[in-house]
Amino acid sequence: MFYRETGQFKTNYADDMALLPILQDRIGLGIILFVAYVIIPFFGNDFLLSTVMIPFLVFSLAAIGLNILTGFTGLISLGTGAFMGVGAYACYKVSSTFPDLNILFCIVFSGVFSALVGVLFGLPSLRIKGFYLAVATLAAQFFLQWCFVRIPWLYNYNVSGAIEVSQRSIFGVIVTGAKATPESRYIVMLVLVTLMTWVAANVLSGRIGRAFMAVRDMDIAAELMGIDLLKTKLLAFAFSSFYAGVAGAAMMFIWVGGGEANDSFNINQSFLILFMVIIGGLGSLLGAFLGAAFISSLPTILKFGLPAIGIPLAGATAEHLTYILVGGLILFFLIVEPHGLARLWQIGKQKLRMWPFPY
Amino acid sequence: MMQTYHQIARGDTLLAVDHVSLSFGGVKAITDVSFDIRKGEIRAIIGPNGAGKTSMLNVINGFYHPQKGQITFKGLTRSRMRPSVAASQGIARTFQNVALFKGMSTLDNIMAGRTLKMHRNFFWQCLRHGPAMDEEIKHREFVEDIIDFLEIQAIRKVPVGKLPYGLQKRVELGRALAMEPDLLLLDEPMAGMNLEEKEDMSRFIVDVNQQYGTTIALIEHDMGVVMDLSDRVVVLEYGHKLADGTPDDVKANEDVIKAYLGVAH
Amino acid sequence: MQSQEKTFPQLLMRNAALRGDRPALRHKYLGIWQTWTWSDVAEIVRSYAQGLYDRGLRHGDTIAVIGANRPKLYWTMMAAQCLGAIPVPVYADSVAEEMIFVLENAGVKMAAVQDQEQVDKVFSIMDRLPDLQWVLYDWGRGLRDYDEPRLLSIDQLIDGGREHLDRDPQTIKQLDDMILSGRGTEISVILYTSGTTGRSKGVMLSAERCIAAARDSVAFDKLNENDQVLAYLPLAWVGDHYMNYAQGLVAGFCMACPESADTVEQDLREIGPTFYFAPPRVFENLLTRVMIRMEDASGPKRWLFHTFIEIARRYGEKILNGQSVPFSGSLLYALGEILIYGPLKNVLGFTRVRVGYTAGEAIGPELFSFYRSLGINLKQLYGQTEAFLYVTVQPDGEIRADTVGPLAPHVEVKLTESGEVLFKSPGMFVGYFRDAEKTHETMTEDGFVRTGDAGFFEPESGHLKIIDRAKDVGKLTSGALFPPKYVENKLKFFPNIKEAVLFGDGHDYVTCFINIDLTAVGNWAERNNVSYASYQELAGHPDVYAMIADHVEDTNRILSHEPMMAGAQIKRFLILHKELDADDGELTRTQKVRRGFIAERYAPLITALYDGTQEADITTEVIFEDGRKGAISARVKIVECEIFPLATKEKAA
Amino acid sequence: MDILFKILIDPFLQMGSAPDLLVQTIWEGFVTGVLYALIALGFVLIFKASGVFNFAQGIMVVFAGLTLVGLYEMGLPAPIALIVTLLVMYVLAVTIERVVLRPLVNQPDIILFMATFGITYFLIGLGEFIFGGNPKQMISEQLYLPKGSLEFKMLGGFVQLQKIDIAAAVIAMIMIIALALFFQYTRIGRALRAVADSHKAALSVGISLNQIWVIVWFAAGIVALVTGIMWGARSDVSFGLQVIALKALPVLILGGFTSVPGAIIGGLIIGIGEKLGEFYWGPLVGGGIESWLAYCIALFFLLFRPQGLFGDKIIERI
Repeated sequence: MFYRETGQFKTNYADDMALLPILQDRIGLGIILFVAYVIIPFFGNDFLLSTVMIPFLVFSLAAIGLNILTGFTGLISLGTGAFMGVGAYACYKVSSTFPDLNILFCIVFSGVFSALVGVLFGLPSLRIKGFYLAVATLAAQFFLQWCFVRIPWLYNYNVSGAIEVSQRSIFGVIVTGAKATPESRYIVMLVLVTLMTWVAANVLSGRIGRAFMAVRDMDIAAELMGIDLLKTKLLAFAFSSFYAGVAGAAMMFIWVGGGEANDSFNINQSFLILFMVIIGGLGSLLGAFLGAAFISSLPTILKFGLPAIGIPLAGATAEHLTYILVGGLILFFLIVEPHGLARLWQIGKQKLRMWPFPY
Repeated sequence: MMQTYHQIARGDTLLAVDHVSLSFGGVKAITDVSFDIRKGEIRAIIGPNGAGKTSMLNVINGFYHPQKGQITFKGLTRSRMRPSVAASQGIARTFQNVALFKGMSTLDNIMAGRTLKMHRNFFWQCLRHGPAMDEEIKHREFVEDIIDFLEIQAIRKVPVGKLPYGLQKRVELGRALAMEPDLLLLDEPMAGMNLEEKEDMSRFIVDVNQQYGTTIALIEHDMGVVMDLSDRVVVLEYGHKLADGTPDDVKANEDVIKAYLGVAH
Repeated sequence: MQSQEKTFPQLLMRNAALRGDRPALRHKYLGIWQTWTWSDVAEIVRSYAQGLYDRGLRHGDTIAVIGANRPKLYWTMMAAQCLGAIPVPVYADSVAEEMIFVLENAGVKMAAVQDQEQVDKVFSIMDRLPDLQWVLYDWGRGLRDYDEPRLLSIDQLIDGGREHLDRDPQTIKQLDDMILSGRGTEISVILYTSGTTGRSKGVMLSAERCIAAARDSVAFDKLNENDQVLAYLPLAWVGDHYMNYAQGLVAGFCMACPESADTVEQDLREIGPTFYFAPPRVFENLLTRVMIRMEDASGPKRWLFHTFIEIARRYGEKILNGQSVPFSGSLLYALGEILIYGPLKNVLGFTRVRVGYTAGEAIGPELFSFYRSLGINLKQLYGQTEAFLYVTVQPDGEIRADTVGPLAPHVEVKLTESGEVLFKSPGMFVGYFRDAEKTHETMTEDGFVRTGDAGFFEPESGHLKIIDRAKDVGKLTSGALFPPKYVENKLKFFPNIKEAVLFGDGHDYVTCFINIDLTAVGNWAERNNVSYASYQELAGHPDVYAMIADHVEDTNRILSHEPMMAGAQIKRFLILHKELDADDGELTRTQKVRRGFIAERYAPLITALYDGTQEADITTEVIFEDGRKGAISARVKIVECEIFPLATKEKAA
Repeated sequence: MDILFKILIDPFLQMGSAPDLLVQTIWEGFVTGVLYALIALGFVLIFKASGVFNFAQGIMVVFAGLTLVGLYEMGLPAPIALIVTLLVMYVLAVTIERVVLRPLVNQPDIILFMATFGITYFLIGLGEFIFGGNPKQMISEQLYLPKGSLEFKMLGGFVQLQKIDIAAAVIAMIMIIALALFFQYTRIGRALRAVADSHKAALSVGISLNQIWVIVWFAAGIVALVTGIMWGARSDVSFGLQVIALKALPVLILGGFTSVPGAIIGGLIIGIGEKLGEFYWGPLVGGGIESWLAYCIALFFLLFRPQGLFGDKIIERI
C-alpha cells in the first residue's frame, strides 16, 4: 500500500543486487537512521538511552552473531554467552595492557580474538550435527566460564574478580567509565552496530552468505558443488563469534561498565540470545533486531510498566513474573509464527506491496 | 608428488571406471563394474531399481569410496577422493530427489553453483563494492545466460521451495550447469515428470550437450527416453554390468530384454 | 514543426541527431532492462541494413518479421526500410499453414524470426517459398547443430555489416544515400489483416501517410520524448506498429519490450508506461482477474474495496472529466485514491499512464467506465488497418463509453444509406498487396474506403456510434433491429462470460451461444466446491447454467431500456462445450469471433435453439496444439430466459 | 616434565596409595551418575516417542521436588502430597501436550526444542512465584527415606556409604527395570516403541499420538519426581539443580538420544569420570573442573562416534 513500485526498474545488475532494491525500503531505513542518530540522542532522556537503547544495541549485535551461525548456517550454539565473555576479557586485557590504545580498536580486536576461540570450538562441527553439536557448544560455555573465574590473570588479579572499566575517550569525548555520558556511549554503540550490520548484510548477500545457506539447507549438495564444509562452518563460527565478542566487549565497557563473568556471560545469557534469534526470526538480520528489542525491553517494561499501570510489584515477584512471561511469550510466538517476527513483517510487507490484492 | 590432468579431446575417454566394487557392511551395491565415458557424449546408465545406478554416480563423484577398483578422470587415476575435490575437478551432478537449497531463490541457487569460480577474499566481501561487486556481476551475467537458456526467467526470484517439481528439476540442472562441469551426472532427471515436462527436459539435456559441449552421464528408468537421448548405454542389474553399447545393441541384447521383461521396445 | 522526414529511417537518424543519448529502446533481458539510446539504435540499424544489403536485400524486396516484441525484430523493420525494402510482420502464433499464405502472397525474400520454434515452422514450408533466400534468427538456443546453409543469426548480419562499413567508407556513403533518397510515397510496411471474413489481405501503407497519421496523433495527445510505452502487442497488428513503432519514431519516446510472454504483467509494473494501448479484451481479462483476486481477500478488505469502487463509480469519471462533484464526493474519492485506487493502479502498473487507448472492438460501457473511474485516462478510438488505425478518436473532455468519438484530425467520413461508414484519412492505405480486385471493392471512385462497419452520428454531439459489422446487423422477422456484437459486448462484461455469439437475423427471436470464462467460473466452482473434471463438464453444470441465465436476464433488462435495441433481447441460449479457439478457425488471430464459420460449424445447435428442444448433440473436430486432429462430441442443454417489455425513459432513470 | 608427571603419573600413584579413597570417589561418582542417568532417562523417553529434545526435563525435576515439599509445607501429609504431586505432573503433561505440542506438530525440531525452553522459563517463573525462590529441605524422613551412613572397613581404610545414596541407587534400578517392563509388556509401551520408528505404526496399535505424548510426558514427570526426591534428599531442593541438570546433556550425547541403556551407562561414565577428574586432576588447575569436565568427556567420545555410544549409525543417503 505504501509500496508504490511502478516505474522502479533496474538497468544494471548492481542496482538489481542492491541490499535494498525497493525505493520505499531505502526511505524507511533513512527515517529509522535519522531517528536513531538525531531524534533519540537529542530528545531521549538518560533512562531511554542507557536502560533501553544501549542494551538493545548490544543484544542486537550478539543476536546478529548467533543468527549468522544458527539462522544462516544452521548450526545451533548454546555458547554465545561465553564467546561474549571472551570478547569482554580480551578487550579488558588489551585495554589495560596498552592504556593509550583507542578503545574502539580494543573492542574490534576483542572480536577478532573471540573469533579465533570460536573457530577452536567450531572444529567438532564437522563431525557433529544438530543437537549433538548444540550440546557440544555447551562444553565451550562451561569451560570458558570456568576460565573466567579460575584464571585470575584474566581479570588482572582484582580482589573483586571482576572487570573494572577505566575511563577512555574517543576524539576527546569520554565514552567509557563512570564519567561517560549516556549520549556519547549511545552514539559509539550506534555507530558500531550500524557498521557491523552493514558488513554482515554485505557478506551474507554475497558468495559467502550463499555458501552458509547452502550448508544450512542441504549440506551434502553443497559439498558436491565444491563448497568445503569444514571451511565454511569454521568461517561461520569465526564470523559469528566476532560479533558475539564485540557485543561482549561493548556490554562490559559501554553498557554495564564492569562486572563479573558469572553474572554476565553465563548459560542463561546464551539462552537469552538464542530466544532473541528464534523469536526475531532465523536467517534474518531484521529478525535479530526485532528479537533483541523484544527480549531486552521485556524486563524493563515489566519492572517499570506494570507499576505505571497500577500493578505494584516487589522486585522478586517482578522477576518471577518476567520468567513466566518470557516463557509464555516464547511459546506464544513459536505457535503463532514459528519463523519469528521477521517473517511476520515479511508477510505484512508482501501484503502492503500487493495491496489491495491479498497475494 | 604432483599429478596433473591431461587435456581430453572430443571422443577420447574422459572417465574410466574399472573393476569397481562397493558394499555397505555386508550388502554388495556394485560388483566389479567397468565402463568408460567419452568426452562430448551422452552416456546412459540404466537398470531396474536397486541395480546400483545411484551408487555408481556416488562413487564417480567421490561421495562413496569403492572397496575395490579405481576411477580414471581426465587421465588421473584414483580410488577415492572427497566430493568437494571431485567438484573442483569438473564433475557436477543433480539428484534423484531434488536437492536444492530450499531457503534460497532460483537465482541464488544457481549463483551458489558458481562458488568454486568466485575468489574475492573476505575483506572485499565485507565491503561488497569494487572487486567483490564486479565479481558478483560477472557471475550474475553467466547465471542469467543459464536462466535464459532454461527459460526460467519468470521464477528468477522465487524461493525454490515454492516451485512445482518439474521446475525444481530444471533449476537443479541450472545449478549444475553453473559449475561449467566437464562431466555432468544426472540422476533420473525425468523422474516423476509428466510427458510434456519429460520432452522439455530431454530437449534441454540435448541442447546442453550441444551448446556447452558438456559430457553427460545420466540415469533413467524410462527406456524410451534414454534410447532417444544417449549415444551409448550401460545396463546394470543387481550391481553387475549386464550390457554396454549403442542403444540399438542394448535393445538387441537378450539379457537386457530378459531383465526388462520386454519393456525395452 | 512540420519537418521534412518522409520515411522512418530518416526519422531514426533525426532522433539520433536530436536526442542521441536518450533511451530509444529497452528490453528486459538477462534479468535487467537492457537499454539502447537513439544513437545506439541508429548505429545498429545502419550496420544491420548494410548486412542485409550484403546478403542481397534490395529496394522493393519484402522481408517477413516473425516473433514476439524483441528489439532485433524491430531493428529488422528499420533496417529493411533503410534499404527501401518492405517489412512484413507476421503473427507469431499462426500455424504453418496460415503462415504459408502470407509468406507466399508477400513473396518474401528473407525472414527474420525469433527462435528455433519459428525457424522450424519456416523451414517446414520452405519448399513452398521459392523466393525465400535467408532465414535470420534472433535467439540461437538449439539451432547450433542445424546444418542449413540458409540460416543466419541476426547478430552475424549486424557484425558483418558493421565490419563492412568500417572497412570501406564507400559503403557508408552508399547507405546514407539509400536512407536519404527514401521517398515518402514508397510502401513502408505491409500489414496483413487477420480478416474476420475469409483469408487475410496485405494492407500496403506508404511511409509519408504513416508518418502523417502518427504526427497528427502525437500532436493530438501531446506525446514527447519523455513518454514510455510497453510493446507487448503482436508485431503484425496495426495497433503495435502504429502506437509503438510509428509514434515512437515520430515523438522519439522510449519503447520497452517485455522479457517473455508470461512476465508481461510484472514488466508492465516495472516499466510503468505513460502511454498504454490495449484491445478491450485485455482490459476485460484484467478486470476479471482483479475481481477474482479480490474474492480471496479478507472480508474487511473486500468491503473496503467494493465500497470505494462504488464511490469511484459514482464520482470518479466526473472528477476525471473535470465536472463538479459534491465536496463529500471528492473527499471520499481522495480517500479512495489513497486506500484503493492508487495502490490498485500501482499494482497493475498504470500509475504513470497519461493516455490510454482501447480500440479494435467495441468495449463494454461498464468495463470502460470502470477503468476511467479509477482515474486512468482511457479513451476510445475507432479505426482499422486500412486507415493506419484511426478514423475517429476521443479528445480529452469528450470521452464517452457508448461512442467512439468525433472525427480525428484531417479525417473525412460519410455514411452510405445502408449505414456503412466510409472514410478518407491521412494514414489511409495505398491498396491491398497483389490483390487489385479486393482493393477495388474497398475503395470507392471518390477515394473513400469502405469500413464494412455500420454506424451513425449522434446528432447532438457529432460522435460516431458503431453498431456492428454492416453485414452482421440484421433484422428479426418482427422487423426489430438485430445488432449482435452490441449485445454480445454487454454479455461479455460479466467476468463469467468469456465469449458470446448471437443469432437472430431472419428469425423471430434472438438466441445465443455462451463461452464461460474458465478462470472466473473455475474459481467460483472452487469456492462453492463444485467439482469438475473438464471444461466440458463445468460448462454443462446446472449451477453454472443458472448463474449464466441470471447474467443473460440482467442483460435483457438493460436492453429493455434502449428503444433501438429492446427487440434484441435473448430468448434462449446454450453454453458451448468447448472454448472457441483460433486454432480451430473459430476466432481470428486477434480473437474476434468468425460468426459465419461458427454458424455452419455448429448448425445443429442453432436449429436446436430454434426448434424448442431442451438438449442437442454436437460433434466437432478440433486441432490440438501439436497439430493432431481429434473430435469431441457432447450433449448441450438449452435454457429459456425472461424477456422484458420496453421500458419508458422514466422507468429507466 | 614435572607438569607431565603431575598429570600423567601422580594421580594414579595417589589412587594406588589410597585405594579406599579411590573406591569412595568411585562410589560418589556412581551415585551422581545414577541421578544424571535418571534425568537423561526423562529426555530419552520423550525424544524416543516424540522426537522432541526436551530441554525442560531438568526444571521438571526441580518443579516436582518443589511441589512435593511445597504441598507438604502447606500442611498436606507426605503421602497425600506425593499423590497430589503426581497429579500435578500429570496435569502438566496434559497441558504441555494441549498447549504446546499439538499446535507445533510437524514443526522443525529446533522449533520444538525452543518450545521446551519456553516451558523451562515458564516453570521456573511459576515455581518461584508459588513456592518462592529459596532452597528447601526435602522431606526425607516423612517419605521414610533412610538416614545416616554405613562404613566398611576395606583396603586398609574406610569406605563410607550414605544410606540415602544406596536407596537412591536401588530406587533408580527399580525404576529403570519397571520402565523396561512397561515398554516390553504393555500395549502402550509397545505403541511408544512403535512411535519411535514411525508414527503410522503407532496409530495402527490404536493409540492416538496425542495420548502417547501425554503418557510419555507423564512418565518423564514421574521420573523427574523420583529424581527430585533423591537429589533433594542428598542436598536440597533449589533452582541451582536446574543447571546441574544440564549435565544430563553430555550423558545423552554419550549414550545416544534414543537409547535407555545408553543413558544409564553414559550417566555412570560421566558421574564417575567427573568425580575422579575433580578429585585427582582438579587441584592441578585450581579445582571446579566438574562444571565442564563432563562436556569435554562427552565431546571426546563424540569425535569418535558422532552418534553417541549406543545411537545407531548414520548412513548418509542422497
